[in-house]
Amino acid sequence: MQRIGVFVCWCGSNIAGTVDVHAVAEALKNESGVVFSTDYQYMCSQAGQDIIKNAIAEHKLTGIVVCSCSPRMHEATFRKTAAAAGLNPYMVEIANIREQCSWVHKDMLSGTEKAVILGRAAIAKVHLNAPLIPGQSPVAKRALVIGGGIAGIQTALDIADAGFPVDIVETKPTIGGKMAQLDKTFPTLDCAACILTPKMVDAAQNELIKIYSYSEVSQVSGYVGNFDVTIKRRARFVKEDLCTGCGLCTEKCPQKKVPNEFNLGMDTRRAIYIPFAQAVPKVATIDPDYCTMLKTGKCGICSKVCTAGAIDYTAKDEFITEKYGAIVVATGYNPISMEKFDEFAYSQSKDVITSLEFERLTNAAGPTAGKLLRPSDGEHPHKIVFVQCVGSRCDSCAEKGKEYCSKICCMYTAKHAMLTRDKYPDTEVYVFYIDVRTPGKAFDEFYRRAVEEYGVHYVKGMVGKVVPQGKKLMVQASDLIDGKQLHIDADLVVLAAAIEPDKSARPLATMLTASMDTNDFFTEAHPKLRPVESPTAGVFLSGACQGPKDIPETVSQASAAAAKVIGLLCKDHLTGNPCVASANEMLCSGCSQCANVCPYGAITYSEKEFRMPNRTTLMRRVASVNPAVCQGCGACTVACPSGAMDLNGFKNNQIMAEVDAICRN
Amino acid sequence: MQTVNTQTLIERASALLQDGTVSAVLGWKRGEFDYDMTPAVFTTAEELAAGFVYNDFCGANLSKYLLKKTREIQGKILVFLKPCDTYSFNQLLTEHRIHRENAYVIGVPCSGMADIHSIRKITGEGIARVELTEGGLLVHTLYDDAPVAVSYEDAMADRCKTCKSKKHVAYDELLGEEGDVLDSHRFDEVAKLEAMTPDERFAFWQGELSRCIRCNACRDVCPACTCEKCVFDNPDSGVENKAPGGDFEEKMFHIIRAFHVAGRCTDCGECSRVCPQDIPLHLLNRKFISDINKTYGEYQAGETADQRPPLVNFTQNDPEPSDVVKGGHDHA
Amino acid sequence: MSELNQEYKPLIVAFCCNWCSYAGADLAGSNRLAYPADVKIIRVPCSCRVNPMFILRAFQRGADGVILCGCHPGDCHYTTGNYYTRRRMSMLFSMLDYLGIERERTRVEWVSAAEGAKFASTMNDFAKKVASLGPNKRLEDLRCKP
Amino acid sequence: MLKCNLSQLDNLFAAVAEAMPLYLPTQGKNGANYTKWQAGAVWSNTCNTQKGPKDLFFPQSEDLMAFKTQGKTIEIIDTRNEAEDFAVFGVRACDVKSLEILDRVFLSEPKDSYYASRREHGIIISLACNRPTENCFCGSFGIDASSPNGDVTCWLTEDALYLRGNTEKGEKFMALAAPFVTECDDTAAEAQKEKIQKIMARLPLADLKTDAFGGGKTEEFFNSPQWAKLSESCLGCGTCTFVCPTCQCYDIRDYKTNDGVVRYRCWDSCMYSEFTRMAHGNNRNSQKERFRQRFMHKLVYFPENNDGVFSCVGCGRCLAKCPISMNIVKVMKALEGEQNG
Repeated sequence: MQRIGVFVCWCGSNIAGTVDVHAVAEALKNESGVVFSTDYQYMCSQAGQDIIKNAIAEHKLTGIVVCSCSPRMHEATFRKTAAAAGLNPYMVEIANIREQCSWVHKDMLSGTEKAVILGRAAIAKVHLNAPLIPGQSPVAKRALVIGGGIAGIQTALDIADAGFPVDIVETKPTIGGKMAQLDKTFPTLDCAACILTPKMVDAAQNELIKIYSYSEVSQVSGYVGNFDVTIKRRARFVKEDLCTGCGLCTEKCPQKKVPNEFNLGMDTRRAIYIPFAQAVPKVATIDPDYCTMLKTGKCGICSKVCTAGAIDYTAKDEFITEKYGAIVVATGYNPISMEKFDEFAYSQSKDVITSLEFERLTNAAGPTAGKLLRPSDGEHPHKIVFVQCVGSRCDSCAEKGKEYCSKICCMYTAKHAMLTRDKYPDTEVYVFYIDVRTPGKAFDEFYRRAVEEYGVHYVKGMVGKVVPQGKKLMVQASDLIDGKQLHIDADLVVLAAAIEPDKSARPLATMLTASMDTNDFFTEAHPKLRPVESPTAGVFLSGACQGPKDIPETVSQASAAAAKVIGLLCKDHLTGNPCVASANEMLCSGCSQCANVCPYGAITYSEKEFRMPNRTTLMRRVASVNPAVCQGCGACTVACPSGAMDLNGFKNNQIMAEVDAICRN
Repeated sequence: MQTVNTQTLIERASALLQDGTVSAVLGWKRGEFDYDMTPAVFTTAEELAAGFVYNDFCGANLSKYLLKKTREIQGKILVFLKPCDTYSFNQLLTEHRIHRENAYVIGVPCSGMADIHSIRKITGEGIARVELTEGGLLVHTLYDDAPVAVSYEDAMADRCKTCKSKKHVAYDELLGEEGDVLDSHRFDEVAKLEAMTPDERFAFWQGELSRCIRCNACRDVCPACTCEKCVFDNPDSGVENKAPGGDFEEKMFHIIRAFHVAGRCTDCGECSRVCPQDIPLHLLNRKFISDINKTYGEYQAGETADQRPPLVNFTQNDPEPSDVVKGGHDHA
Repeated sequence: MSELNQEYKPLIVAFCCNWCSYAGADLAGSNRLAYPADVKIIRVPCSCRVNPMFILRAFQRGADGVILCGCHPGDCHYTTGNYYTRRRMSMLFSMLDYLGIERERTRVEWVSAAEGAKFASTMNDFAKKVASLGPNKRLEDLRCKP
Repeated sequence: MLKCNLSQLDNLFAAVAEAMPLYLPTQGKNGANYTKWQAGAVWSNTCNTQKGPKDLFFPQSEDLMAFKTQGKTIEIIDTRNEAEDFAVFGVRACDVKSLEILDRVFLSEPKDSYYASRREHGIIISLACNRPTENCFCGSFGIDASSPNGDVTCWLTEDALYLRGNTEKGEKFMALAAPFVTECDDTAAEAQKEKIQKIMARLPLADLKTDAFGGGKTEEFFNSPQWAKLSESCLGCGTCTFVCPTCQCYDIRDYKTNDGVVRYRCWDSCMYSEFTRMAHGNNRNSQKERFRQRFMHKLVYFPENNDGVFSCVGCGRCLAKCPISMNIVKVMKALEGEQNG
């Protein structure tokens, strides 16, 4: 018979406030099997855990029930406590009487009554718990970073620094991501390329880091420590090992009219191109959509010109499969498309641009070689209007824009405004904002300097409409502080567009079985306590794929993710999750309904010999579960009609015992 | 009247026995009267000649016996399967319950099986003899001097009236010509029930299921119910029970049994044939089949031997439960 | 207030999947969003772990309503778990309706870890509907009545 | 002998139903079954009931006792309620004999009090069988269908019902029936008897003999090769045992309710694999052994322990209901054939 200890936590007043914890402890004392029941202010505290340890020793408990907060919070804590006291950690059950009882029921009486019922259900379950020993699985000592922006590069460098091999998979022909497109970076205004390219070069030169550029992840299987990832290397038509990056082919290529996505289409490039001078790998790439040789078979100038003989028109997409212990998602962000925001005439006038386009205009390697000129007529703008929160902080029922604040726009607009005023003192700069949010280190001082020293006109108010009139852009806006309408004839309007996760994030999440929120940002395991881990074991989050963030935060999160990966890869084997399915061979009829529903392919079949009545034997096909691959979802237990397949920790009779305990009057 | 007579089957079976292709024959054996055939295994031509019969009273679906026979008997076993039985055979193959190489399947055409209860309703009790003639059945009863003529149509079991297919979907050899899949309106009864109000439906099923005596005949005859040990027989399953206790137990038993075979039931109608209390159990399975067809597209269990049953399958955009159960939130 | 729902409080069993709806329930808790105390939550690893036997067992033991919560299709932590739940429960609920059991006693609701408010409002709504149906007479087991 | 015109029969039933619950066969969806009489119920006298009267004396599931658990305390509750008088009308000769066979089992020491209280309060009104079916073979077991025992015996002719009280319980029923009956002689009843005996002789199974069976025949039949052949297609379902009026095996089980445990007994079937599962396992773990146990019990073991009385009454229900039409008649013929074949 089980000897069960019940420990009711006050959680300060969180539980004790609306649940009579003494009454609960008393009521659960005379449940069958309970030999010890007490309550304490903070069960999760050191003192609380000592009470548990002493009770286990003193009363020789075989199972404990802690009525406290959600098991998602402290199940691990109390399992460690039990293990420390010599009790198998899986003989612990948690009754959630805080988030699902005291916090949601005001009335003391019904709250206490429900707490007792939830306690009873936990006791009923612990009666049928069996001590479980987690299985062990090997760890592949190699990490995969998906995304080659600053987040991916920083993570890869930190992991390689710890001595583990890392592969970076980047969809574009070069790593560098969005940061490579920026001019200066706040708050110190040092040039993006100057701080980024050294890291890109370090990544390229580090022999532990392998960069798969112009590639994407096509298939992921396996589980933490043992991911099998298939990488699709898109055909580049240029042999990476031979190309010296001299760029000769990019000058000779006759196809000149290709929109240059690096400059967001504001200028053009050739069919064979190197995105920007400091590209890593510094290798040309042929764009199959525009290259006449690939489309019609007539041209081939680049291969004639190439001294290194690196051009290969017959290249095909390649698939590589590699084994990884950990995967870091660093897919970054994109500004949202502006076509739904036509009140700012983005599609009607070339002089209404997004902030990223403004970055390219002011960037020395940009389309205008760093001179701030109007894209329409190349004139120097004398009056610029910056519009904040375009598509951010929108009302949830508006069908356009995002509900969240994109976080980085206030700072980069202050940067743009300050740099413009500094370089072109004759240009007037207006910034229309709802709130200016510059909470970082030295951020607010940066913003006040833009206002006080550089005379940027910050106007608290919304821009209603932008109407192109001749060469001018009539900006109609309101000034909430002075309470009046403003009409400004601007030469250039810059929209601080909201940012959203990269389009490749959603299919990747499905492949990784990682969950996402409604805005397609990766959901973190816990917003405050585990921000760089995905709930899916072995998958980590680095950078803006988890939520809008600036470069300082991205880099710190990238290093945090790397730390987590290193923590994982330095283990020789991983203790698996013991709550996995297991097949009872005596009941199994080998009908393979379970294998049909297993998302991880953890179930295999074999013919086994069974003793039958009257000393005869019979070969029967029975299922067996690979505990390392099974994640314990339980789909197979319902597909199995005879109940042969059961799930440790959530057995059929355990869940039924909980139902019975709950319905007991 | 069956288009193929007993003699043809006996000759074919004896020939295969003699030339050693098969070591045993699974068929139907004559009983005390003219309508009580028993499935039996014959090993010699003499036994076949003495007892084998194939006529309008061979409703039993033999495919489930192959579970044991293909494991125990050395060599091949010949089995005669009617069109609806071949669907069960395929479903058992899908679930690896039969060693295909040990079974030699001969497809026999079937023009619908007679049901002794229907005959009794017409002629009354005391059926001494039943003659199968071209025109129909001649029933000699104890209490009428002249034999009562009953047409094959009236005597036919209602599962055969709504027969889903005369096509054999699995066989090594076929006697007689091949039939084809019929568009039987076998879901009319289900539609009639669905049209009732919930109270009427509840009353109907309460009346039917409360007569259940938990004899397990429906489960033990069903070719889709082949667990080594059924949850209702396994004391640790938590739902094990032998007795009709109040009215919930029978609902639980029949809902769970129908759910376990949902998507795997080939609608062979054996459960209703064998129920001693004449509960229309096939209406439960047909409800699942009609729902699956409506919601996830036409599916016939056992059509081929490698299909993936619908309830262990999915598509990204299946309808939500509240849409499937119309009205979801309104109270009919 | 008729005597029926003044003294009669429905018993509702909620099966919540550990990764989304249980977390949603916790979020409803941390946001202090009240819902009736008659709702009792059982944690399961995934909504696909809930066997129709558990649902019938709850009704047998005296529950008046059973609700099954899981991740939004496509968000399942185990990728395909809730797809099977969706099919199984569609068929089971349709069969229960076929047997004349009131439709509103059973429900499936997709609640993500971020939807605390939706969890609380769903529970309030479900409890109200089940209370309006009155005690479960059609799926009760007389031996389990007090 | 008393006579009651058919027109008066409903009033007779109403009068009896006034005094005590009256059960009689009424036509259901699948043939006749014993149901409690209420106004407007139509008595179905064509054929035998689908299930015997056993249910009224030994119900399929019956609470023996209950325990209420409160925390760690247990309280025992006796759920027995003494049966009051009730009448069962229209019982055929085979079913009357089946109750006598059940009496041997339940009323011998130690007496089964649950069965005994019902048996004492139950008044059996038997009816001579006008239309036996082709499955009937009660004659083979020495049962005279034309004059069944029971507390009151009745014969039904075209115009009237003839009643004869046999026991003082029967007299209680006759007293209730008094206003609707008139005295008469036996001639009509005797005529009906001959008619029945003539029909019984014509039944297809009339010539089935049982002298090959009875006590002491265990060695002879136990190892007969016929058992394998006979049992090869048996499904192991419980239909034959649950429709049989003389099957008396039951299982005692505990059902955990919301606030305690109900201990009940329910019919069990020797055909089930779980039947008599003991600590060491099950001594009959193949269907052949279970099949043999059933028919050896009916034809050999029971007569051996009950001075030659067979445990089968030839009612023919297992012939009608077996899903694969395997039954005791085929078994007897197969074993008999082997003995002198």
